[in-house]
Amino acid sequence: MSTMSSAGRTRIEIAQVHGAAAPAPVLRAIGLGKVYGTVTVLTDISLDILPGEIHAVIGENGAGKSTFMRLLSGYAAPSAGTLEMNGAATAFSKPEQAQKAGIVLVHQEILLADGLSVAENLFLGRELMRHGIVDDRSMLRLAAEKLAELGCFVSPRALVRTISLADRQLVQIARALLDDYRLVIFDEPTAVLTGGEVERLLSIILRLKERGIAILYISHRLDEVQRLADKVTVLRDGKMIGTYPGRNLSQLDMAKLMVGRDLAAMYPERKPKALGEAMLEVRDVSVAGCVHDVSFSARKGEILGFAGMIGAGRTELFEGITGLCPSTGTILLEGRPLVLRGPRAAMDAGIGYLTEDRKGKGLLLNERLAPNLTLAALNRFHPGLMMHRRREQAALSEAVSDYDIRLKSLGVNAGHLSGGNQQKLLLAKILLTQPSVVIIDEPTRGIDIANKAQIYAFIHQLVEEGRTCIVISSEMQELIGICDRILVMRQGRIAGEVTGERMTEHDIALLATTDGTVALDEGGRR
Amino acid sequence: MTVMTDMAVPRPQRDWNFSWTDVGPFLALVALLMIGFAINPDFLSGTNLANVITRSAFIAIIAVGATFVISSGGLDLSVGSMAAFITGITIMFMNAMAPAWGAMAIPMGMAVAIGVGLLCGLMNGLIVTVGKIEPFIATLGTMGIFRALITYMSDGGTIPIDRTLRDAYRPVYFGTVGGIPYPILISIAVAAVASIALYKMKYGRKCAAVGANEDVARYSGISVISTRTIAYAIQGACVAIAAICYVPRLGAATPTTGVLWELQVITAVVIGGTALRGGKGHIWGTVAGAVILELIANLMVLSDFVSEYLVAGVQGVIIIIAMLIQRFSK
Amino acid sequence: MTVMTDMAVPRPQRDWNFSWTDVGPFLALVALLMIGFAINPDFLSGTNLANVITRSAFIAIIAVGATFVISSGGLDLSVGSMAAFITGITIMFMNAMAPAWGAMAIPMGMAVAIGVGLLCGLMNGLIVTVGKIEPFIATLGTMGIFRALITYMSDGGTIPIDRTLRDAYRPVYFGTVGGIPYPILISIAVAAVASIALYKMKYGRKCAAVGANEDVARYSGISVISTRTIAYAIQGACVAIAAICYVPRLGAATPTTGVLWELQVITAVVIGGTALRGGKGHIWGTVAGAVILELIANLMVLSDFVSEYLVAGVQGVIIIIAMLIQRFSK
Amino acid sequence: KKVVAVSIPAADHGWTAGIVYHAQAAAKEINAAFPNVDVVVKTSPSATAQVSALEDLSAGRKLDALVILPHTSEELTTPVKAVKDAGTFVTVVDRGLNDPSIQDLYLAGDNIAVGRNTAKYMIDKLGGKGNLVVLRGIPTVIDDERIKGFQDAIKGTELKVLDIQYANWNSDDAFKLMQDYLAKYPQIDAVWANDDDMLLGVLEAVKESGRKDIKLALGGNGMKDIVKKVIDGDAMTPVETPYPPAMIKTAIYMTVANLIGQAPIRGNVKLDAPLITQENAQEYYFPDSPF
Ligand SMILES: Nc1ncnc2c1ncn2[C@@H]1O[C@H](COP(=O)(O)OP(=O)(O)OP(=O)(O)O)[C@@H](O)[C@H]1O
Ligand SMILES: Nc1ncnc2c1ncn2[C@@H]1O[C@H](COP(=O)(O)OP(=O)(O)OP(=O)(O)O)[C@@H](O)[C@H]1O
Ligand SMILES: [Mg+2]
Ligand SMILES: [Mg+2]
Repeated sequence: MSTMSSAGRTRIEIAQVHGAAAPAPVLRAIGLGKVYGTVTVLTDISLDILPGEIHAVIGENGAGKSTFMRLLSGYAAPSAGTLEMNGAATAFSKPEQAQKAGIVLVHQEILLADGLSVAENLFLGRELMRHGIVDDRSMLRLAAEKLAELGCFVSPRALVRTISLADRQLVQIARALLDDYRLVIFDEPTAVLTGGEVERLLSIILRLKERGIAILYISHRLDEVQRLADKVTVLRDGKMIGTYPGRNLSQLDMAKLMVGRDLAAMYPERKPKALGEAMLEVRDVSVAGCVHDVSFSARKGEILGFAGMIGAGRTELFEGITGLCPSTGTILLEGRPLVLRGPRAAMDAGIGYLTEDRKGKGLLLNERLAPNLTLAALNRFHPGLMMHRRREQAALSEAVSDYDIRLKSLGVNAGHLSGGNQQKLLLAKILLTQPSVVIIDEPTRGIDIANKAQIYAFIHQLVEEGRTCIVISSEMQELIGICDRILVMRQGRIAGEVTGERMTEHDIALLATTDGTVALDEGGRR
Repeated sequence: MTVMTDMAVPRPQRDWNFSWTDVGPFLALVALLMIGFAINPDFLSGTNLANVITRSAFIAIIAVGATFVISSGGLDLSVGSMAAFITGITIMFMNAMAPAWGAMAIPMGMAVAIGVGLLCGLMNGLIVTVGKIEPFIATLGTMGIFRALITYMSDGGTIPIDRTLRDAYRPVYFGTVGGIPYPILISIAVAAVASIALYKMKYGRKCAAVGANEDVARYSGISVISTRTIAYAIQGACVAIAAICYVPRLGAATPTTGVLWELQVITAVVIGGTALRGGKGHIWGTVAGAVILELIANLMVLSDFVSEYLVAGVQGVIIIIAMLIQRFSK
Repeated sequence: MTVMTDMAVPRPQRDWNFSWTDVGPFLALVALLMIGFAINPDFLSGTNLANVITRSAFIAIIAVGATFVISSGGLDLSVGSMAAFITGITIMFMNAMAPAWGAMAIPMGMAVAIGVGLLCGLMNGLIVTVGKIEPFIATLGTMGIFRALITYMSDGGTIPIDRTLRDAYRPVYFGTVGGIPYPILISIAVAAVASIALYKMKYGRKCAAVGANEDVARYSGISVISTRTIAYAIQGACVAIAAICYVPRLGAATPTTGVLWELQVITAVVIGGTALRGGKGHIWGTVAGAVILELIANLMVLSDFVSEYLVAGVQGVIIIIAMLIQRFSK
Repeated sequence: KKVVAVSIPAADHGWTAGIVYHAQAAAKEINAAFPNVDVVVKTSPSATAQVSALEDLSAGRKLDALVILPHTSEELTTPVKAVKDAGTFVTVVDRGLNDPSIQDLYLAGDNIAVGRNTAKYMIDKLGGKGNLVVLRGIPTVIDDERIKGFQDAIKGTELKVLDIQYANWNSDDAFKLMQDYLAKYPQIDAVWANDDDMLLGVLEAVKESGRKDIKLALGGNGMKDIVKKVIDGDAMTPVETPYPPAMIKTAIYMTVANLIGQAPIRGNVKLDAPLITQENAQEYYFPDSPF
């Protein structure tokens, strides 16, 4: 799916699914709608969820998928419509009620308590008891087992604060698999996972299906949807477009249904370009415990990819380079050595870093857009002591149109934007610091297909303007699609480099794993 | 992909929400004034109101500084003792300079006060940020230190200002411009400068960002350490300004000067709408909060309902009720 | 893709870190004991240590309760006044019952104390949780209320316990079992029960979860309101237990009983390793913290270095240094 | 070497600061004069802390004598008894213990007399009628006794106490309270603040208001600034009631005399609270004392 053909018509004629003589639905949504204040987020959604069926829900960022799932699982009350279980109308006022009724939601956002251990989080609210006291030994053992099944090997005693984003997501998934539920809802479970974990999760989901459990599955990774889904429901702008049988739907069809119009090429055309001299040179950079003696260089106008498995240390490497965490080694920018005393120094020198943790470290979710936009560039943007409100508003309007940030009004808080739009805002924010090297960690995590294409286009535009762009991603597809060169990391070291013809998932995966056995077959579907 | 057209329309509902937190303390203030008038018409007399507002100036000025600290995610329990300590140093310095410099000793002493205030605040800030100690404990420690120092300096007694300076200095508390007492003018000026700093200057943005989410601030290249340390230094300067206004009121520093001011200050900030966990600060709300506290105390004395033993309790009840009303009126 | 084999090894360094926070206060305790011995060998005498530990029991018991409140993300400034109030009520009740019931009035009074403590705690809890008022302000309010009530009850004077009860009650503070004073035993018992509740019971998990992240707790089906309210009620009960031990020591309740205990209590909790922003509580650390505070005060009395005026300051310095050592020893 | 422990409240306001000053002066003088006597002064900020300090002092060394100014009577009675039972000579200053048999020597000012004498002077000066406002300190025995002495003395006269509120023995709080009194009552003939720290605040508030109706503003305790006013013949504060913190020094000297001299002293010494007037003010004026 490296390119989307530009087929001429928008209408897609695929037979929708109509209530066949199937088993009784586990849960039935009838005409659900949701209004937040004056904003209508969802209107008239009806869905039957059958046992033993994997039902995918797809849609662009902000289409209302997560909201819909929240309505189904008791995290929010519908403004219109009803839920039906076993033929009787039900309403969940609290998530626990839904859980009692057998419905559990794995959140898109990570909802774990940072200061508690993995095991404590896993069993939060339903601790195992023995003789009236909590049975820590069993919980630790069970936690280790359940996580191992998902391919997560963190110590169950480790504080959640200290484990990586991917591990947190796995802990969160493990939470939903502890009990026997009748309906498990996954809201973008694979967004922060890499190949191995994804595979393991998908096989677990298939096993759940075999046990007759109903699955609702949301993902922007359409290949997963295609592999898993028995039915696909498409949402667009809070409205239901339809429910389709999964097998008959190609990824391209799904994308068209989601977007409701034609798609341009997913990855920008690769123009032959002359790369300039070395822009960023990194020599023997180490970060205690995570990164060991990494050296590489990136040239002007180059898009350099960093691939690797979870925990390979890519994030740490660049946090070290940008002074966000303590590191040793030499960094040269345009030949000049940099003394990095902290993140500010790196930014001022011209290195911009977009964090992978948009919500936790990238944006002030309870703050409006303008302050978020200029936060990293306060000195550059407002040269004097004072803020220039008008200039700031102008910059916001400009960013909104340049980066096509979609919002209901300019006055909303950053937290109210959907994921894709948050990412664009973050990009705009870092670019205000006028970096010559832009490092983007997981640029499209949790972002829909149309937004992805846009972000790729932005990245290309950046290098065309003479910048260097470094992209860290766990999606090999996108690295292959946009990068000039890819470095693969393994256990805190650079395991190798792939360029040109060798930029295939197979070769990357080979480098990324120790023993070289690759269980991935996605390469075949390119 | 074009931008939606309705985007440029300002959303009324958001603006409303925002103003509610801002307006809350002022509504409480008005309510209190009306209750006060109902209880005792003298309450609204010019002299009484002027007195009360003048009195609230110290707390207001210090609380404006505390708004920075709290907004940046800190806390400062040492302000009361610091005020006493600065008052003591200032008076001792002025007294030492008076023979040689006469009334010029006063402005010199003021400069010293501000300098000492900045240093004290800086010390608090560094202990909290570089020392990474919970602000509550760190400033509880420095509270003890400042209190001990003033007690030591005064031998437990009073440090009175030199008689020769007294009359020259008196107007700073008791003087008026166009009928408005100086302390009121000073606190308005402090609040105005502070609100420019917090709302119109870059530093204010940094402060709120650090208070709202340290990580985001760090990843945006904002130094959490320096932002928060500066907030404490601002707090120190505000304490010094309050001390400068305070000296002429009683003309002396004693070990009981400023006792429990820290609690009043924090209460004023919170009543004013700034959350203790950090984030956006509300300077004018803080000022209103300080006036509210002083009005409540005044009302207790002017009304005849309450036994002297119960005054503190009734004040507690009123503050809780005021906060409840503020919460549920939204 | 198969998983790297070395990933399955749990990181030992993480687990270490965890214990450091636990061990920190005890190391500080040992360091303090050594310093004390160096300054004055009498410091380690059995009588002196027994005295110090016995009197740290009040703060320790209250601080154990505060560990629940703080761990659940709350704060209680009213404990000192509440202790005075409960002491007053208990003594008045015992005195009233003494003529009819004799020494039986004592256990009855104790039951009343616990009941009143639970109610007071519950009130605090409900104001904070249902009333949604910042704990700092809410409990500052109730602090004033309790203080006013004890002042009112005592008419500004004292409420002494009936002479006939005095001797019967004395052993609760002064008695020993196998050479160990009762208050020490009681505080160990309270801490033991509390650590079971916090570490081995469901409630403890809820408490830590609510303190660590309210949203997560709520989504895990934990009621934030009831968890936090219960924490305040536990705090109330602990204050009552402390009050029960306190009565025989001083034999009276006065309006100045328990003044500033809240600060000592919070300091003990924080020194003990519990973060003020909530999360995991450290019961035994808290107990160590209470003993540390009392030891510092004791050291001040036993040593002759420090001017009487500076004692509070030196205590502040020692606490800050202790916290710094704890931070940077990790 | 004989050890004399002195346990007093911490210097947290003017009068207690005077106590600390005089106690330390006595200790210095005696330690210098009598090499075989060791006077140890310890201050405590609260009753609880004082009980602790007593325990520490008696656990740390053998005490030959204890001079104590208790924070409160009830709370200190039992602990002092414990010290006494160990064979220590006990001198109690200012606030008597609940069980008078504990104290070997008792030396006190007369708080009731402070209130009573002030009241008598006011009755005299105002011709037996007028409006009064009163500022009291913090709820403790001393405060209670002074107020009681005052109120008992004005009973039956036409002096009317318009208002009485706590001002925490703090000049700031007194300043505010006085301002409020002035706003509330159009006619005030006299003010009584039961401590001189508070009187300072009162005087400032009166001065600032420019009100002429206040004829008398009296305090108590014998603070040097107020005694100075009396010496200077101030119209509003023509008299003062002493409650001299120097009593602690007297007590320490007497105790030491009992310990090492052939001068056995036991029993009660009550210091009177005579009015300080312009004539005798000079004897009560200690310009070097912090109080
Ligand atoms: N509490 C809220 N108040 C106002 N608007 C909201 C709120 N929550 C969500 N929205 C809006 O509702 C719309 C749908 O959001 P939702 O999170 O359901 O989208 P989504 O399909 O899950 O998107 P994504 O793929 O990015 O996760 C968005 O436009 C969002 O801004
Ligand atoms: N705060 C921390 N302290 C110690 N180790 C940590 C910390 N955070 C993460 N780690 C560990 O560092 C290693 C590398 O982290 P990370 O997962 O961010 O790498 P990455 O290659 O960027 O992976 P991802 O695909 O998640 O971005 C992991 O083993 C992780 O568990
Ligand atoms: Mg979503
Ligand atoms: Mg990463």
